[in-house]
Amino acid sequence: MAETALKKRSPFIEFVSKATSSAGLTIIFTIIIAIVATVVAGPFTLLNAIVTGGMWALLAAGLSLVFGVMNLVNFAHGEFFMIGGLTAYYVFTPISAYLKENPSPFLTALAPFAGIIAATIVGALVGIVLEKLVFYQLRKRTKEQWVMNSFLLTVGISVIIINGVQIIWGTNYKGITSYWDAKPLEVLGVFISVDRIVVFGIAMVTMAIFWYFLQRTTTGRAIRAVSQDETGAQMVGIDLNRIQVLTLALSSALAAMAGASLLFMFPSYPTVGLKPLYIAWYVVILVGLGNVAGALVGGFIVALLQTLTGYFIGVTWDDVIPTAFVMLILLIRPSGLFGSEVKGVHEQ
Amino acid sequence: MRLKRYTLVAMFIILALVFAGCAQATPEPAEEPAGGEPAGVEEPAEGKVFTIGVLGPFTGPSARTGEEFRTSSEMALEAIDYTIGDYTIEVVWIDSQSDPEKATRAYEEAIVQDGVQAGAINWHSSVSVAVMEVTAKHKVPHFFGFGATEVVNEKFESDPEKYGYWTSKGWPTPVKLTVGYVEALEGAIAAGVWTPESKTVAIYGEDTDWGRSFGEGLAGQLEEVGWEVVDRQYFPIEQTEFYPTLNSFKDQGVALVAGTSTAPPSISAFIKQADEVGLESLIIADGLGWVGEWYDLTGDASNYVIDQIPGFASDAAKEFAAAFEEKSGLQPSPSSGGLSFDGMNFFIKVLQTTYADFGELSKETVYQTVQDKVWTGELTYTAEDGAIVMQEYNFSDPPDPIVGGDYYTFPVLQYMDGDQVYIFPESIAESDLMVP
Amino acid sequence: MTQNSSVKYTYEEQEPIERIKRLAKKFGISPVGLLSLVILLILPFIPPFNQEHLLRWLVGAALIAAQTIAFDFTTGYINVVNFGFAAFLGVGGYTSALLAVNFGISPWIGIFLGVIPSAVLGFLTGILTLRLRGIFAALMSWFVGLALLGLTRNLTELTRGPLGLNAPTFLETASNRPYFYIIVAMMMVTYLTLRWITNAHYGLAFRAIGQNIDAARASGINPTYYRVFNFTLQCAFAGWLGGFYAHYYGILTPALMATSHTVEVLAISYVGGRGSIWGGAFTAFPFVFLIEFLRSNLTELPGLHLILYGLLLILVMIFYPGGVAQVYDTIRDRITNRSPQNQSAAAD
Amino acid sequence: MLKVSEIDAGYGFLQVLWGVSLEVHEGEFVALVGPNGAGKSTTLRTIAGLIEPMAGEISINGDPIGGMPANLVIKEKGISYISESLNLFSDMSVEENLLLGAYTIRDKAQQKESLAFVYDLFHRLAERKSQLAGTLSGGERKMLAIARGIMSNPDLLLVDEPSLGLAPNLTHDVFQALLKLRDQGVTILLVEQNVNTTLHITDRGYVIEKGQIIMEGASKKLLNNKHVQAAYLGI
Repeated sequence: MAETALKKRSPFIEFVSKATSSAGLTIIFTIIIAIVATVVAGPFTLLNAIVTGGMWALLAAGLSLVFGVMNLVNFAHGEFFMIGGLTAYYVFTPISAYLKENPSPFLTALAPFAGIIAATIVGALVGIVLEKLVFYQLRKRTKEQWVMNSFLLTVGISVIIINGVQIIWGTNYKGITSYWDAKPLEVLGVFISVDRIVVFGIAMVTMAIFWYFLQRTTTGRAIRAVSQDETGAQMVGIDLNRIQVLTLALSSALAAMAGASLLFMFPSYPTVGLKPLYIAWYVVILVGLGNVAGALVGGFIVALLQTLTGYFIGVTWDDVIPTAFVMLILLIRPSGLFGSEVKGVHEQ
Repeated sequence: MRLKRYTLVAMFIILALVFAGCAQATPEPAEEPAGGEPAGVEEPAEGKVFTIGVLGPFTGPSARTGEEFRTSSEMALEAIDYTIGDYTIEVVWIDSQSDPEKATRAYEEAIVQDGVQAGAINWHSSVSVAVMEVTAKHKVPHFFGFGATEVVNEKFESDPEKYGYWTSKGWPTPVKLTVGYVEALEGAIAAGVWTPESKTVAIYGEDTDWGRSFGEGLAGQLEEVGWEVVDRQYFPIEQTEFYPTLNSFKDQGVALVAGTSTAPPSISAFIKQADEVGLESLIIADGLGWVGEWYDLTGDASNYVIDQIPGFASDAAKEFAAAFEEKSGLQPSPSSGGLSFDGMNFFIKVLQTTYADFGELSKETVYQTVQDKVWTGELTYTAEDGAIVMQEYNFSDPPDPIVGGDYYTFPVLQYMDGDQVYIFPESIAESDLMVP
Repeated sequence: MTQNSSVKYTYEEQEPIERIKRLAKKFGISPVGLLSLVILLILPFIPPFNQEHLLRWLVGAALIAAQTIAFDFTTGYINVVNFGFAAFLGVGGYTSALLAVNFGISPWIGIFLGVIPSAVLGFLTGILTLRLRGIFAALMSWFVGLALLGLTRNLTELTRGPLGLNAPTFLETASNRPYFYIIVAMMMVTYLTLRWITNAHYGLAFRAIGQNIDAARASGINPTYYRVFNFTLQCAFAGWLGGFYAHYYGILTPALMATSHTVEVLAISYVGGRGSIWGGAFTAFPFVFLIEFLRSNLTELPGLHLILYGLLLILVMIFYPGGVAQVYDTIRDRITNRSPQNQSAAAD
Repeated sequence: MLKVSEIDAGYGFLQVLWGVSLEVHEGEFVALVGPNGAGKSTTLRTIAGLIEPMAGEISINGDPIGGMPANLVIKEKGISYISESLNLFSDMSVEENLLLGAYTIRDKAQQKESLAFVYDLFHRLAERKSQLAGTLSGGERKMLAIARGIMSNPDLLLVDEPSLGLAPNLTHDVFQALLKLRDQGVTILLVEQNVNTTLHITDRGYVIEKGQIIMEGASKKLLNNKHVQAAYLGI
């Protein structure tokens, strides 16, 4: 039998077969590009891609998860990013103003986390409210053309959030100089601010926790079960409503966390979410909808692509080139580089 | 049953929509433009109203600048109690949203819908060029628009008859001002204060008329005195990630990085990230100081950065700044709050003159005054009249103001620990060029 | 003889009426529709609509109406949302404007020449999205739109990028009334053409593909042909209307091609009712008036009108997916079916 | 134990079942047979709560469950449903699939016990516990589906067409497994097209045609029925 044969292959052969799969080829190809770029343009490209890629991964993981589990193509994902930044701004700024009056090195180092955690919580709450108020209502009424209809709902939600925030908080840029007031660190001759390094750390730790949660806990397993087979999940007694609320909450919390973490680079204003949304989509299309682990690699690839475009061609093009690349992927492999057939591709 | 109920609900929505549409049909003449003075101020006995439009980026990426325009315009108009002769001045705030197309639509609407007879102020050049079509079409004179670049002048000169309605610019073409940078830098090199390894410069800027005109203007002047332009990068106005650009500048080892952006998040991100990646070049960031809170956004990353803005030097200017801050809670910047205050006051002076001469305010009479008195240099606005930023605004060579020591000029300065240190011209210089 | 002639007389009497009826049906003209058109045509002379600013709104509404017709032709029939719709509008507009600016070609000719690149790009996009279904086709068209937007923004030599491209207007007049008749004529051409096509066997084929592409293929419909044909035609009309936009407003910026513009058309088209062709157009007028009314009166609350957009879209999607068109159908059915019933009920 | 009375059910506007009634008693192994499209699977799906019945009532041990969502039926009523398409989580390992089968059991020790029991029953699954479910062979997948179904210690097992697409020897294995379960005291309602084999191993049977039960009785009896012989056994 085929699978027995596969099982008996030597580790080497297995490695070769993995490496020549499209996922493997992509990774190898990316590594080669990264190395070449590093040689040509210096270690900066690699470091920048890694540090930026971490955040994109966080953003894309949520988007991917929500598609996998709820079959929801979320156009409002960038708005969670924006809400995250906004929350962090309103939590962090007063605290840091207070700490300027009453200096405390320990609290000063911790204050940014207060902002980021608050943003994550607010993000999760927004997700829960939206699921209960909007998506659940649609699901209850009609399941026909769910993917398209729910997508349009997210378009509506996006418009409402953007303009609601504009009315309440105005269009002004709410930004900060930096979270941690420290000299940039030098890595391989490249200077990287403490903010970016810590934020990269946050992204990686979060991804690791997230991965562990999905792989090793009962609830995480249930989430994956729903994404793979909804009926099967119901058959083993999983409460779909609960999982769906949880998934949207998780996804929006991750996006909000990314928004909060990047506040020093993306000041919060109503339409700030558009670019992160594009990027999250690039990543997700690249690695395949519903593939959470792949988001990490995808985030890196997109960041590398952007960095190289920005470096060699010019920053104005750092949207166009990745767009073209992602279109190509969508054309050649609609299910993404790492994806197997994903449900929803064939839904009309 | 359910279907019926939904039908009813939907029909109700449609009816509501139709009614709302028709409700607008009845014009509401007494309606106050948003943000204007309270309705009670109006003197009902006279009832003569002259409607002016103030054009600015009240929302969008440059909303902060728009906010300053709004506040200073209000201050200028409050000083005359919104009256000129027996006319009550009504203001329509025309939001350009920093977008030429939206600005065009908004301006046209303000004219046909709200009856705007004359306009003032404006921020971007791209907006100016677009809106000039509207002012030409409706023959509405517009005063003191800030869009600075050559395209505005070119369009003005291409058909002064038609585009003359864009009567004057609140800001001369960048080339007239950028020469200050070149002189300051060349002076420092000649004096041995600054010894760059090579005379190489990288130009950057926001991708607008302003950014490109400034960048190319400065590039040309630098090239004339022996500089080599090794890179040019123009980016979207909302761009906040510059790591690739800055690293590329760094790798090219340029001595000078020079450019501009009018959007505070963008220019502050540029300065912060330049500091972060360890860019050693001297940086000209034209426009960093245009918002009052530049130091809050950049911190000490702004040290040694060169900029060119006027200051609030006179007592009147300082008084204005204090009053401004009290009114809006924002620190005014001389180049947006200050200049627009002067511009608005000049505009009021034009209206007052028109009223004195013709006894009537209309778009025709205002334009006649501009032609007869402003463009001839007869009517100017000087420090004695109350100008707080420049010595004298003189439009005898329209559309630009006359540039020079006694007229309109910007000093060059460097930022240091949150302070502005003037380095050029020598008459006011507090220090030599500082090199890190 | 007399008998004979009287028979001939009635025959002649009937034939033209029947023929007109048949023709009317073919082009989707109903008495109610005709009445609406007549009202629309005399509207610019009825106070208060004869005021310039209301005429402007009328022009804007008619332009949106025409766009929703073209939009629904694809969305409502082959069930593919062209999320890059606005970009095709921009392509047509830019082409016509550039021809006028650089070669002095009259806008009246230019708007027809602008159709060509739009149609070609639509054709290519149609082919690109062919293999993709549902949401993936929407994503692909979205990316095409983003790429076109990016190109327009970056090819500054040609388009002047964000500086905005001034286009000569159709007429040297400050009055909006002539423009209103131009756009209403364009709207009617769009409507009649697309209605004629959907009422022919093409409509059936589109719907079959839209509902189940495999079943359609099995019953001998060539989905490739119909989908590409549909997409091309939609984009051609979009380009044509873009030409009007350019020569009416007189200024083009890449912002015209942004997703938010597509969302606007999409929202009205969906509220109007999918698959009806006329629903969106009918809805556009009250809708645009309401939105403009709110926008110009609530400047203290910028963006409130857009919130209403989003809200209405969500409410319609969840509670009344049929939209305005279904309301009309329900009422019509009630009237035509109920009247005899009512009589019998009265007899009881 | 399970009592289905007079249910109508279907998909959207398409009604499939017309007044179906059947009963399964504690410890029984009952068959529901009939031709393709007769409504066998729909009956099971309705019992499992995946389809809401349009009319009629389903009760378990006297409690009505009509309209209860599937996950609650499974959790609270001790029913397990094994669908014909299996609905395995194909990107998860065999063991993860099994653990999800015990999703409703929060007690880890009990989960372990179930796992041991299942591995004992299906040795092949124990050998392949870390392999992805999607890579299993057809027979193994059926085994896994059944094993996942009994992980929650159900009182009643609903099995839909386990022989579908299997080679005869594998079918035999599957049926043997079901018999083993019956011997363990699990009540089973089996839906099958393979009438002959089914009626040989079950206690009782129902014959469904065009959405209606047309016959019921002891399996042996049904085997001797003329209509059954003619329509299904080819005699």
